[in-house]
Amino acid sequence: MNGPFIIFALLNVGFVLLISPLFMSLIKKVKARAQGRCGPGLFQTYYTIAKLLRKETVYSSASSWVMRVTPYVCLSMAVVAALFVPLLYVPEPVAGIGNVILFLYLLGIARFFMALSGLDAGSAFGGIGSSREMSLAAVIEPTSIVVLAALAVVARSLNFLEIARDSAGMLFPVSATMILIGVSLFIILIVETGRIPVDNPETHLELTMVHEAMVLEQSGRNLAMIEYAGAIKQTLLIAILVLVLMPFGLVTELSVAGVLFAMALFVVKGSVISVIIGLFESSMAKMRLFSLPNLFIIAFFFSVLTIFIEVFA
Amino acid sequence: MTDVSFVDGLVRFIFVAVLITAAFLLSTRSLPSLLRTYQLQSLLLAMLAVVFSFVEGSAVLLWIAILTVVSKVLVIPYFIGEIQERISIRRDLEFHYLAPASSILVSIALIIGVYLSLGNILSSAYAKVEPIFFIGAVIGISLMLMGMLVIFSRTKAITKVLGFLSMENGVLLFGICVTELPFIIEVMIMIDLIILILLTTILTVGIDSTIEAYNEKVRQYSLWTVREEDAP
Amino acid sequence: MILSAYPLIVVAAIIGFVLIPSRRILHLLAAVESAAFLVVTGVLILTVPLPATDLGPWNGIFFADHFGVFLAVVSGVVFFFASLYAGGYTERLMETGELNPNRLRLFYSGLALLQLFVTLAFFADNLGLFWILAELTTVFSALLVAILAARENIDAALKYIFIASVAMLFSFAGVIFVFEAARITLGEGTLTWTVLVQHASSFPPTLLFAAFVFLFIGFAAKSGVVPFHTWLPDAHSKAPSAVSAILSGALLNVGIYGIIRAYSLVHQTPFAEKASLILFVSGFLSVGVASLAMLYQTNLKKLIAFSSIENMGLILLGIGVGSPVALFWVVIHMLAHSLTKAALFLSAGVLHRQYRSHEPGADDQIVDVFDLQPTAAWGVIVGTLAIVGMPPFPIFYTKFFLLTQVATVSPWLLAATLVLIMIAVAGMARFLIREFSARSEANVQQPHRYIVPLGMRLSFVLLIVIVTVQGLWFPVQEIAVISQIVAELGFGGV
Amino acid sequence: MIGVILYLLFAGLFALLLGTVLPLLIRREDKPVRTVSLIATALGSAFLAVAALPVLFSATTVSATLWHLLPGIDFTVVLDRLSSLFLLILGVVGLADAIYSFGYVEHGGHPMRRNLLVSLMNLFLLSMGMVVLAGNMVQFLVFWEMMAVSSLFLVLYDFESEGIGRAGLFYAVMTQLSTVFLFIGFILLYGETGTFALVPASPLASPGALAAFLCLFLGFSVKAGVIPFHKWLPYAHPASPSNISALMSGVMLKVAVYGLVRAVLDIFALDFTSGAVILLFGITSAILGIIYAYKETDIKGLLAYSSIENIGIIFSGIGLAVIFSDLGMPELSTLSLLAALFHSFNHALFKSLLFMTAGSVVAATHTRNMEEMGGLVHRMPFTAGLFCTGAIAIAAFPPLNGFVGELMLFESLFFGLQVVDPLTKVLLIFALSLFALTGALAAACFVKAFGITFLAHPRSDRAVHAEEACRSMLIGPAILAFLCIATGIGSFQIFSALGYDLPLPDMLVVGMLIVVTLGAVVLVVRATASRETRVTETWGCGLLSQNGRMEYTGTGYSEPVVTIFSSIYRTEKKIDRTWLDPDRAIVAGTRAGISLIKFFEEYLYLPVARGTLAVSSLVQIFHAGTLDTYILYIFVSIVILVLGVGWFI
Repeated sequence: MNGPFIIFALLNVGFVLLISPLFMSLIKKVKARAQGRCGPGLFQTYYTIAKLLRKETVYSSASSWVMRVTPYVCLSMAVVAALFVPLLYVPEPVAGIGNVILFLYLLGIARFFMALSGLDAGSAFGGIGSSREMSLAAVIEPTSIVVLAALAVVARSLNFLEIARDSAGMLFPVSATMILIGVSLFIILIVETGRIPVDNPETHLELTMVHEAMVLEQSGRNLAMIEYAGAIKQTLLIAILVLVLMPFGLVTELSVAGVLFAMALFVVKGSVISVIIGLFESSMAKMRLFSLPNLFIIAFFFSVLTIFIEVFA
Repeated sequence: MTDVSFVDGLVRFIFVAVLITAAFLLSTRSLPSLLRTYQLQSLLLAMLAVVFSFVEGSAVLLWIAILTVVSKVLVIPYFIGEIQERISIRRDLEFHYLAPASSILVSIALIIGVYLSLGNILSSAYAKVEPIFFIGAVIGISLMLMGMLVIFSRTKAITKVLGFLSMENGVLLFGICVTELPFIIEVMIMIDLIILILLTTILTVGIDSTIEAYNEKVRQYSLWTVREEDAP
Repeated sequence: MILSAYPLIVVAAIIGFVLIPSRRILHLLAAVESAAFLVVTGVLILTVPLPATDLGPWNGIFFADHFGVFLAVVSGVVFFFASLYAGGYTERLMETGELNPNRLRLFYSGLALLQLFVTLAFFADNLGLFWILAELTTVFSALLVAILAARENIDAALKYIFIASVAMLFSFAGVIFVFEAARITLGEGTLTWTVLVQHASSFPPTLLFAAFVFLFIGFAAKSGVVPFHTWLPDAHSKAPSAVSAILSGALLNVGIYGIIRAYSLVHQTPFAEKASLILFVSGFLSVGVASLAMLYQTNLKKLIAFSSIENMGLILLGIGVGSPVALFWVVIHMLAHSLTKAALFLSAGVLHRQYRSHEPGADDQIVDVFDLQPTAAWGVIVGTLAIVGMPPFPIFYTKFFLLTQVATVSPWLLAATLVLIMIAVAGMARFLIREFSARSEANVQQPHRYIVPLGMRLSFVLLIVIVTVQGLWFPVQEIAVISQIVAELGFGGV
Repeated sequence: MIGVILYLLFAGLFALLLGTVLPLLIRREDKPVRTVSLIATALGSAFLAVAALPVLFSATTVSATLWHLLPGIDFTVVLDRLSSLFLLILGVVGLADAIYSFGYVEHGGHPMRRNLLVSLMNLFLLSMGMVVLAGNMVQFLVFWEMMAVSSLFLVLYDFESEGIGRAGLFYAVMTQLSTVFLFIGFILLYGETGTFALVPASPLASPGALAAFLCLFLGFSVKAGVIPFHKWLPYAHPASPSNISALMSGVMLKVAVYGLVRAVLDIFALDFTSGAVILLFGITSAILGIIYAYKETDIKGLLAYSSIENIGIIFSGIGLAVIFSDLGMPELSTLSLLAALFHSFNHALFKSLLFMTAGSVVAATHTRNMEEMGGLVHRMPFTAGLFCTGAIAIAAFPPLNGFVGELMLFESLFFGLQVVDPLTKVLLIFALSLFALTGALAAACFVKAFGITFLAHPRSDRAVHAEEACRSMLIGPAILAFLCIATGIGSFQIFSALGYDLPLPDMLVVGMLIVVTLGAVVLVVRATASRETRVTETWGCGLLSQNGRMEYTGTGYSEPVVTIFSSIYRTEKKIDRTWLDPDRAIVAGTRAGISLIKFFEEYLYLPVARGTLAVSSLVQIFHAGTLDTYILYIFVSIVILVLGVGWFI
């Protein structure tokens, strides 16, 4: 645990915490515009979280400690995961932090507890949500892992920090095959954040709900934490995409100007991807649950292809 | 002391006659005549023993002949005849697996097979093996196999016993042809008698009757019962 | 000289059986008589240096070598425990009216004679004498099977005696062949083992091989080897359990003893391989047929009987290999099988007494076995484990090492045998699990508990203890004796 | 040092022996007998574990002769690094299980039978220990069989209940199948090496050695429950008492793994193909195991299938080790092998933990059906917590030990992808994606296991009246739960201490980070958010009250996955409609049913069983003849013999 790393930790986590709700709102805005609506303001998510934090928390009488613990776990896992993806400054990796698989599994813990809390209240909605969420997560998992494997093969490292250090300063992706990986990563992003065509974050219709059904029983500060955790997760996934496709702007040497520049640059890059997500969502209809595996297969196919191309090229 | 060719002819005649009696056992339906056939077969064996005893001057063979006559020609047939009387079965009409005609064909094939097989076995040591041993082995083993044919192709228990006895005659014939084997054969005959008695009692009275009747019959023969008053 | 003690004991015992009025003393006498046999054998071991051909006036007719004495001890133990067991068992038979009390004396006399003939058979130096004694064992054991006078018993005894004697007649032809073979080489025919073994290598091989084949037919029938085994399941399962134990534990050894002796002759000729082939085929068939038959078995004693066939098959495979190590383990297997199988039959007998089905031909209905007969149930379970070759019982080792030897002949034979043994285990497990877990129906009254007399219980428990100890401990002396046996048979040193 | 280790080993084995013999000799029905015996179990296991530790860390070899059986064949203890790991597994799980059993064995069953349970448990542990310590084939097989027998009796403990007999028979046959393969394998090996000692087979590539290896592999696979030889596992594990299920799954399967690893490392020099075979068997088991586990509603059945999955993962690790060493990548080979071994250790810990806690639940509710549980988190809070720890560990979430094992495997696969050989690459990608699927399904599966069993309203009266397990039944699993966390967090340090420098994240740091973050989050939320809370009924769309019948069921939970993988499950959907009118316009009623075809049972096990039974019935006919028939057989045989002898002489 050396000095630069502690600075990195504080900087990265602070920046992620700060900026995450912004992208959430941005996507909503883009979608609203695409539908011809005005849409909420860019700071709406901040307001919502603040509002929820002030509200009283309602627990089901059937629920147990699982319900009470889950929000904390979700948020802290998201925060810890934020250490794994550099947004601004890349230090030397320490103690294996930045490991891609560990990152994936940290997000997994959050999902695990969330699914449990969905079952905890004894509501049928929660059950349906947990069941679907876990099933979808299971089906997408091979894709995610193979994408990461492709990434690791291309970048010759298993650590986001190392990958970032290698590519930092480059204008374009390290290799053209990164674009293929980007496509797969984008699909994973859509799935992991529960967006159309996989899930619709705006609906509360029991036939289509996945994620929302699972957190239906959450309220007040707990809901706030879960929402916040969701926003952080989304930002982190966007950051990975940025890392792969647009690596320029990351600094490897610590300087105030460099970091400020990187911040501004990341906001821009993140916004670009958020806009793409918003437009993508607007142009799609939600798919049937059981036709989703086909979508995942596409991503899987891309990643496998990447590995082969990279090796034989 | 007698003409060699005459003895040789006599021996051959006996062998053939023995085989004919065996074939008879395979096909005859009437029980009394089966019994008589067996008597005849045993008598032929006794004759064979006598012939050999004269040729070789061996007294033991003579003893065997006497023992054979006493046991196989007189005692056993008498005993079986008695049982036949009691269970009043006169005929054995059914056949298992083989009809009489085909069983005779089978036995001819058997004799040829055994002949070839033993010929093959003994050919390497042929110079040292006496021809009489070879013929004795062929006829003896064929007779045993024909006895087995009788056992499994005839249904009545008495006939089976006769088949077994005929097999026994096969061994005896084989034994007689090996001239130096007397002591064992004597004892063997004694054992066979014991087996036979046991066999026939169990067989003839046991198999076709109920247990009560069986016990009754056993008591009648007073074979196993020691003291009647012990019964509860 | 000492051998004459055996017939003397038997004569004295039979006089006692006929004269003594008290049944209690009768039972005791039977046990004492069989114990006396063991004592005599013990004295023989201590006083006569083995191998001994000059046993007094019995020279050339009787002899004592390690193998014979060893098997005499084994069968003596089996007979002793069976006699100990027979007291309680026959009482129960008479109680239920299955055994006519008049025949008790006949039963014990038959038993004594059977023991005499079995024991003497192992001491016979003369092949013909051995044949006769073997025939006599058939007669008396058939008598003991038929003594219950039930229809099935008569049927079983009939099959037994017919099949065994028919096959034994062929053995006699084999004896004649041996005689002729000896006559050709030595100028004078002889049937004395000791002489035969010495000169077997110079006998005409084809004649000796033919002799082996014929001898094998009869002894195979005596030891219940496929395809001459068909009498065995019936006879062993229908006989009174004390007799079943003897049939399986002592009598099968007579046949195997004959086969080993015959094989040790042909082993010295170039035809050893062909003889082995015959042994392999019939041994493998025995294992296979028995195992497959066990799979469907619904009758405990029949199941155990089939297991004997399986074990005989295994022994034949071992003999067929013909190496000293294989023979070494064959001998131990004979010992282990005898004791285990006796224990198994004796404990199964208790269950049979408890649950005997009174409908002819029906199998016993075993219910609540751990409530009613826990000791016997555990006896059967442990016995089964021992017989299928689970450690720490000796058959595990014999099985393993025999199979190790079989593998030197053909790995496929090894694999096939093992699969068949597995089927046998499955059959036994299937039977035990199904029958022993049965509970009596709630509205049906539980059968009365049959109080097992101490002698009966003691006999199978002690046998199991002996078997277990054997599995855990192979004394140096035992190993030396068995190595000596193998050497004396002419197979070379282990 | 070596002397101390030996003394500990002897003391441990002797204690277990004592624990076996004591309840058999003292025929008393009261509790002290069992208590003494279980203390012996606990002490014995602890001694063994303590003896194993120094050997594991110092990599020495300790050996001694116990019992001189036959000339040239001794019973020995040979404790080297590999066996010490498995001895450690045995010791740790045995200790925890013994403590658990103090409470558990007093549930149900006749006192004498409980004595037997305790005794056989000791024997089971003893024989497993001796297998691991075996220095030659004979000893290995002896104790292997004793292990099989004692476990068979333990499976049959509750033999009067329905289905137990079937389970026992299944187990008996399969365990014999395993022994058959081992017998063939070892005997062939003996033919190759000419000694019963476990020494390298030479020449290495001979067909005999290959056959020996294949047989040994199959034997260990059957015992480990690798698909398609797995079918006994979901029968035997639920049937046996839970403390025994824990041992069977936690230790016995590992003994099979030990055998395989020993064969792979010390005896055979394997090539790529063998490695690929092991890997393929492993992957198949892993994925199919978890897919089958997913649909189970029997809680112990679910755990049993999950064991198949984990064994699959372990086998894959071994297979990868062989592949990498053949490809000349010793570091990756070590990494994969360590992954397999570490996962063996981990699986022993958490699967025993799960079986024990599941056993507490079953003992409290008297049912194994998860659909009749629910709400137990309120009634059995500690048990729930322990089960949850186990679930997190087995679902491989950091920083618990399950994660580290899987991470190592993933890493070796990731790095392995650098190889150029296309076939290898395809294999590795295939393995990688299936592992990912397996891991994620495992997580989903244990959400179901924990959620349906412990959370929400009770689903039946049985669950309503459940009570918390007694103290010993909590302490036992708690030890394991603690170890799951400790070995997970300390994994990096443990491997360093063992002398391996692996590219692993330092879980201690990660764990600390998690704790710190959690603390910070709690503090911040406490400081900023409203603390008002209200407890009220679950919102049910306006229903007046909600009960257990309205909850999401376990079957419902697994439905999406069952549908997605319907081709693997071989589900059959059947819809029957009846109509009121002849024109079929008004539906009177509909019945819909989904049935799962038990694929392996239907297409593999039953045909074999039927075939054998058919042959058996043929043989039966052979024996159902009369005297005539029998004499005919003999006649034919004799004729064949007599003529054959003449012909072939």
